Amino acid sequence: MRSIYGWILVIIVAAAISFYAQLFLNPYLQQILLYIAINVLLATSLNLVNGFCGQFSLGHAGFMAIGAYTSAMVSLHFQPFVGSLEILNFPIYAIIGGSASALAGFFVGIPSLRLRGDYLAIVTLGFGEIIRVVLLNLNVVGGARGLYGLPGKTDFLSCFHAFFWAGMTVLLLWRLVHSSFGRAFLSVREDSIAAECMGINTTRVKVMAFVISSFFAGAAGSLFAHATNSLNPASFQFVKSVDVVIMVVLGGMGSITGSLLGVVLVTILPEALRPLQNYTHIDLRMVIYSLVLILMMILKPSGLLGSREWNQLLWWRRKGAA
Amino acid sequence: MLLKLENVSIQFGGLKVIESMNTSIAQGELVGLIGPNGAGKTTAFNLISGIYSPTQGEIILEGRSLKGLKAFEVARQGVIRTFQNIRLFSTLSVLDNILVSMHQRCDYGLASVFLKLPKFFRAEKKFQEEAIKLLKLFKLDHLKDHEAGSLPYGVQRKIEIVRALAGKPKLLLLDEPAAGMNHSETDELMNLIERIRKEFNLAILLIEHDMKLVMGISHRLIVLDHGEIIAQGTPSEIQNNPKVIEAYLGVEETA
Amino acid sequence: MQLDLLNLLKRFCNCIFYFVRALLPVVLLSGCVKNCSPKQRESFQSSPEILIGHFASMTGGEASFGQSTDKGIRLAVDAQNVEGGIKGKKIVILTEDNQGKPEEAAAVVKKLITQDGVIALLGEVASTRSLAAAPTAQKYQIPMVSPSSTNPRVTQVGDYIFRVCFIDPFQGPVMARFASHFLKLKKVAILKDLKSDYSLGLADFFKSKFISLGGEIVSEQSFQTGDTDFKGQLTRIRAADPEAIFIPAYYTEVGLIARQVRQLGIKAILMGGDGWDSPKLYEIGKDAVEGAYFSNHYSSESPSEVTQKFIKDYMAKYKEEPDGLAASGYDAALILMDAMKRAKDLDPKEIQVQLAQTKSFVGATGTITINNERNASKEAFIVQVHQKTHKFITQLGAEN
Amino acid sequence: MEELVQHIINGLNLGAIYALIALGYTMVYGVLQLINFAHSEVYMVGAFAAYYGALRFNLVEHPGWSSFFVTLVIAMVACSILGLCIERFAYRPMRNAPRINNLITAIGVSLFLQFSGQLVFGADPKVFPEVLHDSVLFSFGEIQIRIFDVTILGVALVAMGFLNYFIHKTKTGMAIRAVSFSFRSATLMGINVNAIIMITFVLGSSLAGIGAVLVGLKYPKIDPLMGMLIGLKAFVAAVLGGIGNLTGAVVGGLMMGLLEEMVVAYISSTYRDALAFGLLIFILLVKPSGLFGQTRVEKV
Repeated sequence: MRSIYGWILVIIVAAAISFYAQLFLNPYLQQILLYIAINVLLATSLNLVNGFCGQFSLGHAGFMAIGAYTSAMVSLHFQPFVGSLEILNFPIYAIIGGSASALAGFFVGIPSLRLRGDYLAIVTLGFGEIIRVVLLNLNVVGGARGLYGLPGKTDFLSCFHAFFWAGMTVLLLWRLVHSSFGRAFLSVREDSIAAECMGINTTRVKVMAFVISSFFAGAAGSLFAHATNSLNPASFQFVKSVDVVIMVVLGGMGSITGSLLGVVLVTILPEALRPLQNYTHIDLRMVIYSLVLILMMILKPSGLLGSREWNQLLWWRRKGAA
Repeated sequence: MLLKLENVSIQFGGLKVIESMNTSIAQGELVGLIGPNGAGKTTAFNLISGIYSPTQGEIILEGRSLKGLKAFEVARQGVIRTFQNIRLFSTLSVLDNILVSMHQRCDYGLASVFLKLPKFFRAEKKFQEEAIKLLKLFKLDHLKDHEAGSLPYGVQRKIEIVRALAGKPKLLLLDEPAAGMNHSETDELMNLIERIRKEFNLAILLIEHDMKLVMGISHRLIVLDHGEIIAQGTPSEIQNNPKVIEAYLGVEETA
Repeated sequence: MQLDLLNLLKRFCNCIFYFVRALLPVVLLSGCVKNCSPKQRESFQSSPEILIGHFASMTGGEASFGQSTDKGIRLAVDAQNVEGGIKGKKIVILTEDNQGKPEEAAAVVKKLITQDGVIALLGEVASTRSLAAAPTAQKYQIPMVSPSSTNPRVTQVGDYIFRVCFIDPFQGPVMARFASHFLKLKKVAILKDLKSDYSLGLADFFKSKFISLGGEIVSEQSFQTGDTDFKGQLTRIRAADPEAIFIPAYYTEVGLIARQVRQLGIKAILMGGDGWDSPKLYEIGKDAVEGAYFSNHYSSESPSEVTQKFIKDYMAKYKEEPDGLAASGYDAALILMDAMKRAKDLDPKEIQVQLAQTKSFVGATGTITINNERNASKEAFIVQVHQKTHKFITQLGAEN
Repeated sequence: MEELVQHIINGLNLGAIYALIALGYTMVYGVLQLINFAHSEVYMVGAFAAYYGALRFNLVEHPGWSSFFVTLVIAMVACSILGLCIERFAYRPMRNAPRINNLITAIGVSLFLQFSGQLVFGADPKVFPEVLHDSVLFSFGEIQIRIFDVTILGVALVAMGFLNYFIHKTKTGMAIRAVSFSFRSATLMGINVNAIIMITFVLGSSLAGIGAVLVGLKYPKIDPLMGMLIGLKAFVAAVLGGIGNLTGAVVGGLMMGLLEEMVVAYISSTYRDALAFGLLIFILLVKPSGLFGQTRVEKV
């Protein structure tokens, strides 16, 4: 019985946000809201690998690119539902994009999970760059010229669809992390040798984390493709992976609520700083963004919420965690 | 015969750390593994638990060879260990530490996790109850929500044993459980080990330097020196075995 | 599992609190941003200033292109404001940076239109970012004039999208005709920039035209924006022994390429497109670029006094010589303002109509007529690099 | 056949520059186990320091070996100062924070230097002053050896020779190696670890300064984002050779330069960057700690 509450809540919240967006926000802020939903998928899924499973991946933009381009190619040639039912196409595209990049996650995961810490970060970084260079050279996906004319509008339904995905990702990852699999991820993060001696197949656990996280990254890519109606390899550079890692680390590694907070801050900070430009006449946004990042790392290394979740923060549900 | 080691040996580079070890452990038997520092006791543990694979020889558990099995497959066969320097999952709660070892028996898949099917709730409840029962046995259930890393040393040692027990082992490997404990704690630990051996019908292989504890509860002793077994037998036989004394205390200088 | 109503209720409101807590900052920010700059459409007539949006990459990889265009635009607008603006209203340029990212360009244009309430848009240098922003401008029917995006598809997005520069299908063949008729070349190699759609477009159209004129492309190599070493590609081109090398790229890379061409002892003539036009080309290339030809919107030596006035004003204001992008920005602003002057009132629809009727407007980059595909049909100048100046060679119009 | 020799010369040239910068990454990683992403920006600032220095002391008027060395010194001093500031203000407070935080700080510093560089130096590319004239030294057939090729290889070899001597033969060098083996025990042995780390940063950064001047001469275009691509490639070279190992960085750099040249020459120039990363992944999967790195077995 209790299992449906989660889904009802996701639908309610997605509908609430979409109503709010349609009524009060101008299209620019609706676009930012869409980017927030997309970043929620990216950050929570990366948190599964970096935060809960202790493996450090710097190639999340590569998975997003695979999902974006696969679903874009499908949506250009194959529209099952037409007319008013058109909105139903997008979940299909998102799932196709997600599965394609989950497959990529499997093939990247198997070899690279023998590596540890910095080396895994480097291999995933290399993977992300290779994807971008391959996309640049593939003329069938438009190469440097990019891919245009993708379906998708920024209306109520697509906003609802994006936030439904965001809510679903948070719900599913929340449940995953609070299950026996979640404990397996955390044990691999804490001490993989001890975990192995307790009967945990650490390689399978790490690959599972990689595959699930790249599925949601692929879905985020598909949402991104249909939110901006065009794709270009320039959007999936190394800086994009770094942005997602920053959201996870700022929010707090190993805390889904932290990632949500990280997403909202990192997406809104550059936009909120835009008006500053009229006073200083030079564009200080990115300088301030990188300064905030450095100061955060020095003052609060464990991130805003550390590894605490929202229920641990509330006084009446204080879980005895010291 | 639960576990049999047939001339097992291992060498790192040129260094022969374990030299053709031949021994066996029966069901429900408590065997002490003693020897001076650097004799290869912990390496023997690592061999049995599958972290290292032997360069020669065979390890057989209940007739099945463990050759080529990874550490987690060995653990799933029922050989679970504790560590010389505590390797608990320090930022997790005590309860979660115990539940981790039960993951190998987790029968629900991702679907039931994502949709929270009844199977998920039933299994979780069963695990929780099992874990709390184990903790009650060790009188640690009041600490179940505390962070494992922030608890006192002696308590962490016990939690590591409970975590090993949660994996339903047939053979429990204890690596210096009483290290750093005072007399009263050691005695209490002795009774506890004896109790769990009987209650869970376990075979236990115990590495320990505290002779009072080892001699007290071991049925049989294996003495290891420079990677070779120099003596096997009951505690009383071992106490006055000349080779053992020589290994520990060294030979008097003949004039 | 007996139904524990209290526990259920508590869990339910926890979830609500959980999501509201995560969304609080969004509500706060949007609320404040919404009411601190409420620009509604109808207030165009009443607002004291004319707002023109300029979206450009002021930071990131192509920052220098965005900044030159911005300087050109501001030069034209400031001059107009000195003469009392348009219809008695001062013109204000709102420049927003898109860091060279296509998705940022889309978001920034939405901000300029729906939040700042601009009545016209100028931008973007690169076609990828123009193509990302054009659908939004078309949807809100705000005229958008691109100073230098040469990809043909940009203006096909809709009737509100204009440009003041020629397009690849025009510039590529112009250079090909020049190479085969004027220079009588038969064997040409191509070195193009893989990461820039401007370079790919120009290279393809040049290649098809040159082959149709009986020429032969002996070798086609590519590099990526930001590369510094081209010896590998050039050694392969040297093996193909071409008479000339066509390098459709920006001056930032061409200077280095030219030096390495001469270092490897390749004597071939160097040819290029409007991306070469900058004083820095000779500074970096030195004598390696001496005698190279490239097609351009204008020649700094061209006798037209609008061009000379532009160069003089630019030098006075910014203390440096203008490059082609600054000239295109200048003209884009001039044409837009000219259309605004002719328009009945400052409604974007009116401006769009007037823009479409721009006929033989004399700008810094030559006489521009907006044709029915809303592209600029104008002559392409072929210039030759001679020390710091770009000597005028000839003018080639459309295929007659 | 002559083509091959020409490609090898280009490859060695490119490789020498990659090696110089890779040494900077390896030294800092050896001592702090930190991937110093900001190193590519130190290289960029070195190039601009040389640019402004050469203009300030109008070295451009009388180019030659003397003004070349003065530019080198200017660049090395500027880079060392910047390296020290980065270590002091960004990395020292993070000394005992988890590894990922160090990495994020390094990325933050790199982004900060890139964007403030665009503000301070201006985004438009500048022309590196020609403090040394380039001409063909000797050439036989199609192959040409130019002054710059020789200078680059020469200066790079001298710098590496000095570094090798310093690390292996001097007391401070031994202290640096000690710190790289084990941070804590080095402190217990009375080594002033902070001083050693500062020296490592000075050495690494000045190598980057040398690399910047050499690149500035050969490819006289500098802009605030010039560090990104060459920094990433040098970093890949350092990991290739075994991060933390000096010889590894040099061999990795030379290999990277040669392979890139060969791919462009004989396969296709479009896949040049993909090669660099493909090679990296292949080596790491086969030998996780790189060619010369030693695998650190985790003791149970």
